[in-house]
Amino acid sequence: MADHSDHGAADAHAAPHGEEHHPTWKTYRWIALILTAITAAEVWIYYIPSFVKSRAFVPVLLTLSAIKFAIVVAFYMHLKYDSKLFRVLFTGPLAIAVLTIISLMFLFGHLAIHS
Amino acid sequence: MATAAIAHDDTHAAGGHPPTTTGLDHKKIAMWAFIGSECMLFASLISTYLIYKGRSLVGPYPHEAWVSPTGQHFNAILNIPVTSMSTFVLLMSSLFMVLAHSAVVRGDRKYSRFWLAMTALAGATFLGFQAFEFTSFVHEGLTIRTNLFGSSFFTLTGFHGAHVTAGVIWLVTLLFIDMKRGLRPDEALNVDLCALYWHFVDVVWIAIFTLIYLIK
Amino acid sequence: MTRHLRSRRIAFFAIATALSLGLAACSTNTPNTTLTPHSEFGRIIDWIWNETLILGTIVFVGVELGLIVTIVKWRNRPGSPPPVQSHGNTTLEITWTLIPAVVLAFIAVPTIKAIFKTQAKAAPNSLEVEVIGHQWWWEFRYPQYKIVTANELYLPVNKTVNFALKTADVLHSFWIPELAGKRDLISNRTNYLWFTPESTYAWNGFCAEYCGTSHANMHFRVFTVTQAEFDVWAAHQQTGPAFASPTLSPGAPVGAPTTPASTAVASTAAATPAGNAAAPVAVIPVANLQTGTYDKTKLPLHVMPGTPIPEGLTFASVTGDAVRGATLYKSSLCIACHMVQGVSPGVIGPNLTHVGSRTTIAAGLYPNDVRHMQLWIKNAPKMKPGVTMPVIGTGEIDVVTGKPLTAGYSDQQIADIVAYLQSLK
Amino acid sequence: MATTYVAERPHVAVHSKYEGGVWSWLATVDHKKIGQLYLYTAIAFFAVGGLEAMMIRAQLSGPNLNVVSAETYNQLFTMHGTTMIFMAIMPLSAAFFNFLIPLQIGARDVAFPRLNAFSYWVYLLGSIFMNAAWFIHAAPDGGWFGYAPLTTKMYSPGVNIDFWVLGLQILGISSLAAGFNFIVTIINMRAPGMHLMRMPIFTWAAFITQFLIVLAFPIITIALVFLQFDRFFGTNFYEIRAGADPLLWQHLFWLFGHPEVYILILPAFGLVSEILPTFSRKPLFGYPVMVYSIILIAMLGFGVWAHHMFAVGMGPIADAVFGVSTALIAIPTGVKIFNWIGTMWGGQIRFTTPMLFAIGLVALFTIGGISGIMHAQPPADLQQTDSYFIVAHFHYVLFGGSMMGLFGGVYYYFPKITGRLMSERIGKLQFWLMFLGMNITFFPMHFIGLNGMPRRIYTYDANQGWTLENKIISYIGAPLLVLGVLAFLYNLVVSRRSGMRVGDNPWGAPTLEWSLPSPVPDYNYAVIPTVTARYPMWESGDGAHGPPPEPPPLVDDPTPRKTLPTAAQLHIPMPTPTMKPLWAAMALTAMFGGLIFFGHQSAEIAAGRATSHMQSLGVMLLSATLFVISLYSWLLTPLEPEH
Ligand code: HEA
Ligand code: HEA
Ligand code: CUA
Ligand SMILES: [Cu+2]
Repeated sequence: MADHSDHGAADAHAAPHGEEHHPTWKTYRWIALILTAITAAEVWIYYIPSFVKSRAFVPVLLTLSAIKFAIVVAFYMHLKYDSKLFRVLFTGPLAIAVLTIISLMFLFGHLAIHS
Repeated sequence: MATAAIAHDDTHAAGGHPPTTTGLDHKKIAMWAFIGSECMLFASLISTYLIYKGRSLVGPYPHEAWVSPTGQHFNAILNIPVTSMSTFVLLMSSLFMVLAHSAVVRGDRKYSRFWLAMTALAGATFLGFQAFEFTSFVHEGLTIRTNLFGSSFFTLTGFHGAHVTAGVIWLVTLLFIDMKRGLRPDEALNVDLCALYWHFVDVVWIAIFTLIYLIK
Repeated sequence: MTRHLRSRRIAFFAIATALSLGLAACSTNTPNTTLTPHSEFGRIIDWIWNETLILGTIVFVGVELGLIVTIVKWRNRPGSPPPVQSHGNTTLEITWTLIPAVVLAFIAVPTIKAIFKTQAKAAPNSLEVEVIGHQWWWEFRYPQYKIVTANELYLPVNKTVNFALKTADVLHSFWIPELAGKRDLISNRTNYLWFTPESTYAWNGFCAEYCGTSHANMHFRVFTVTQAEFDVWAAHQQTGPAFASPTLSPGAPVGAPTTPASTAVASTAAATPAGNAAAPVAVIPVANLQTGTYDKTKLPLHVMPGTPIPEGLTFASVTGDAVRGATLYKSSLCIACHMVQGVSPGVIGPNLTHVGSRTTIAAGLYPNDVRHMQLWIKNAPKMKPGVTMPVIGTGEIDVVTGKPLTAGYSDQQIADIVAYLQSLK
Repeated sequence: MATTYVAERPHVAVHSKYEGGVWSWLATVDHKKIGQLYLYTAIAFFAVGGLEAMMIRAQLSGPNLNVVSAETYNQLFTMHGTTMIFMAIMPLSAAFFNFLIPLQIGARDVAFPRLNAFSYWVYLLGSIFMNAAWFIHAAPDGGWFGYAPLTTKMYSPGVNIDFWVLGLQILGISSLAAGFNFIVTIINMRAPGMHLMRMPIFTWAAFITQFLIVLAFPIITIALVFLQFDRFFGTNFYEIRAGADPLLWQHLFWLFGHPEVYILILPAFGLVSEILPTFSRKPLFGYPVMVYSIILIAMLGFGVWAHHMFAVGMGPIADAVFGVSTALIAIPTGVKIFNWIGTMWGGQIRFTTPMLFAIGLVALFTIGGISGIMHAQPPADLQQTDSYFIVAHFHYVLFGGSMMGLFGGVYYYFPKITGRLMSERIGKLQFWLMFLGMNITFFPMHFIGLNGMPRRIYTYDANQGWTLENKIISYIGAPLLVLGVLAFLYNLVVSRRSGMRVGDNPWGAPTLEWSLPSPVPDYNYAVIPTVTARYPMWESGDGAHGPPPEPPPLVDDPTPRKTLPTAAQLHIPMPTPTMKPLWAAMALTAMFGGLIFFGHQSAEIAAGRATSHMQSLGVMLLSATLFVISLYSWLLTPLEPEH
């Protein structure tokens, strides 16, 4: 898929969309830092036995990774700045996927893993 | 025949391609649709892993040690420190990817090549970690045939690894083109597509790392 | 015009055909119908079925009538003015969104009630029956009575029976259409199904989940009997094999010692000439007072298998000897798979301790008589496609090697074994 | 108005090394030609699936028959279901996606023409691949939903299931590739003015169907990957001895399977929604609601899958939830039925063949839908599931729904494809044969189902109360269907050669595609149209909704067609025909074929007749390399000649 535009206007998109909407190099660095920090936090709490045993462990981990997920999608994949169409194309299926996982967990009596 | 409603606008006259309806590129829409579809693919894989979690009849297990009926001792399989490293590498590769893309957009060939290479390298490093992980698991007695955990773990992470591999090949192809004739700013879209794919693979790993590695 | 008239005539013809087909279906004898339930569970289902049938019919008639009226009324007539262009009508559209919603709500309430009612836990003092599906036969265990039998269920009426459903291999589904809905047998899981049979009769049971080659041949029989009859049956099943031969004594049967009476029964059965299949009679059968089992000669037609014997399968007219058969059985290959309590330990095939008392063999495929059993043992794979039981008869083509079997049993030997097995009432 | 070219007759420009004959078909990247390839291939596989059905009916035409063996019967129904669903109905729908979508939205082609060719070739080769198993007497025999653990190596040691797994994987790739292609095409190639709410309703149905495809197929892909790994590499996903749960397969399969049934019906709904307005001479009643109901059906379709599993013991809560969610689908579907009737109400109905089929769908699908609602009541379904009552349900929705709609579509669009009309006389004969035949075939199945006949049984005994109905089905219903299908095939062949030559819009239809010459020139639109209304062909110039123009009489018009300018003359860049998609498809199929060989070698190794997988791995590696090479060479060649 890399090289040739089958039909269509590659040029219509690239340049004008560029710098003003897109986050800058500084933002990217910040984002990388935040992502690293969250990952570090996740791994860190994994090593706190008392926290692992607590009810908060799983929700906290899920929240943290959801935040990471959202950040990468919003900034690195520039969904935040891009066409609304892409947002629909991505979040729709993502919602179905997440709901599917959750219902399967219920159906297999596995939601217990979250406590 | 009443064809009046189909006004024929001369700005779209014969010759050349009409502009796209949305002004967006076909391939980018295709990529997002593809990513949506991939969500379902990984949802199925992740669900399976989670469904089978704790159902293996024999060890080794992900998070706890296991002594076989014959008295053999198996360690908990998952190696969090190593995987945290590889997770970090993959996260960084996403940063490199962003930088590569913006270099191509700027027409900065020096940096575009550098960051493309760095991204590919980070991807390859991640794959190296995975290869190391897989071989050490096999040494510790876990293969894809051992138990439900082995089957679902290797298949899930293997599928992810295959995606990373495809991404690395793509990156290397772009790098090769950039080296050979240079990627022009108007070709940034092709890098953008690769970047979208790459970030998505990263995002999937974010989910896998938490759901499979960290949650016990 | 004429063409349209003709079309309409054809349409009416179609409806008339459908109706007459419906009537034809109602008038035939339907021994496995789900529409005359004989348990509360069955009646709950039937109630929901009737409700959906009535509402469904109303919807059906409404839609089809509306459709027919529309296409007749608005068919193109020469010279008719061009139609008025309407693009929709919000009120109408909301109405026909709401009407189905209301209909569905009407259906949903009793449905949900029924779900919770029928899936509640069975009453604690129920009769427990463990059902284990095998490719392609049924194993039934009565843990409260320590009975293990196959392909034939005896159930006391008016007592709740709670089935624990399991499978030894692939998925199957346990279904007695006249008594209750079906429930699947799932590997690595146990399912439950309970109901209270309300009338005494003989019923067909089926495997309703595709389970491989002989899925079609995986039947069972259910005999609902009075509690007293059930008790006789259960007591008899708890005894050891009815055949007591001196040569067999070391491994004495665990159950009650066999009575001379049953030995007598055994030898009579063994003497029955081959091919004397029971003449089926369509009356409600009476339980045999000795064994509590149904009299094979008095079964209604629908539980009497009429499967023809596969072509090319013959058996010499020899008379079997039960005593010789007993000895032979003990040293035969049969014991690897089949259990005769105190004689052979096999667990792969059906338990044969009381095989002579059953009405059918091969999971309801053939009547249980000397001739069918002889042919069965001689070449089971030919009698029932895909079956695990190997070819035993010398000279028969072995399914594994594709060559005639050399080290098998002669017809005489098989007849002896059959005489022995038939004596195990 | 620049309608100059539109009025002229086509002259197809051939300007490549793949000129004329077979080559022009093998190398084509033209959506219309690919659509026709899909159409004829799918019809062929419909005949194959139908032939299998006839053998099923022969075997069941009386108690205790031996027309075919148990093993063959099991292969027959498995292949019948699989063929009809994946090789007949889906590709028939794809034929319309291909042919119609670009025409309906005012585009010159699909977004990725070569990917489109690839989809077709993968479909063709995948279908041949799976059917090849017949020739080694090892056709798949696990049922069309292949429940584990029956399909695992332990219980199905032969290659039968291997062909099924790999064949479905190949077909899945075809559907997925096509899915992305059409999504992009519809989003991004609409002519100016063709906003979403002006899109022809078929395109809407197709659009939503593609989303169902790209979201549902990955799930079965994974389910099949598991089975594939189990069978070839000894993993444990469905391995009972390792503690596997068979419900995993069932959930994954039906998570795909239920959206799949809407993949099968929505395109037919779309076609019917085009046909009814044309022959009622009245716009579709409640167009927006028709659009929303498609979307709603599709979304609900992802939340009802477990209604196929009411007998597996999911527990009362799950049963209740899935029962209710399933029944909810009756609401948007009902709206469609009522709006179709509303479309006809007040119209000027012409009973042409397409119209008969469309009305047939409304009448017959309703029956299947209502029995669907009956299954959706979990306690009642415990009596119905896995009995012929279910078989009745799904043939009403599949034959009475999908096939009726698709036949209607073939009759309706045949003039656009070929410039000729299919015989109306034979068409009506076919309709009545099928209408009667399908009712006589499938209606009695309700009775035998309720009377306790399980499905998928190759034999049944007398005295079970099923004989009469089965005889009626086999001796009256099925033969009528055979006659119907034969009438159709005859009509198709004869009309292609010598059907009535009709104008560009013989039916007086309203949508954009009818503004084009028939047959459509390779560039479709000489000038990309600007659309100002939902029914451009019916709009009187000032935009007010006057009554649609009087449809032309259906008479033969022997005047020779005017030649249309070629794409080159119009300076319209056309994609270069290429065989690369075909090479890629072949390499891909060979790759999967190599896995069959791999499995064979595993058996040889186990039997001590071979020592390694060298050759099979070699085959797979080689075809993988070829695949990558053809892919690269495809992607690195521009779509069109540089200009
Ligand atoms: C084209 C394909 C198609 C379509 C569209 C449907 C549509 C529906 N199906 Fe069907 N179904 C299949 C194909 C399809 N199905 C197949 C192939 C199987 C079997 C798979 C197998 O086991 O092999 C199956 C099996 C199946 C089952 C499982 C049965 C079992 O195995 O136990 C169920 C259970 O709920 C079900 C329900 C429904 C429902 C509720 C709809 C609804 O969408 C129907 C909605 C439509 C209407 C209801 C009619 C119109 C509405 C009105 C006129 C409004 C008023 C109506 C009411 C108020 C009732 N279907
Ligand atoms: C789109 C789907 C579709 C269609 C159109 C059909 C069409 C038909 N089906 Fe199908 N059927 C299924 C989908 C479909 N079926 C599915 C999914 C199953 C479940 C499978 C499973 O359980 O796994 C099934 C199962 C099934 C069964 C149940 C088998 C069993 O459970 O044991 C039966 C039984 O009668 C049956 C009959 C028929 C008949 C008579 C037709 C007829 O309408 C067929 C009409 C077609 C013809 C009559 C073709 C005539 C062809 C010629 C005349 C050939 C000419 C040849 C050349 C020129 C080469 N089908
Ligand atoms: Cu057991 Cu079907
Ligand atoms: Cu469904």
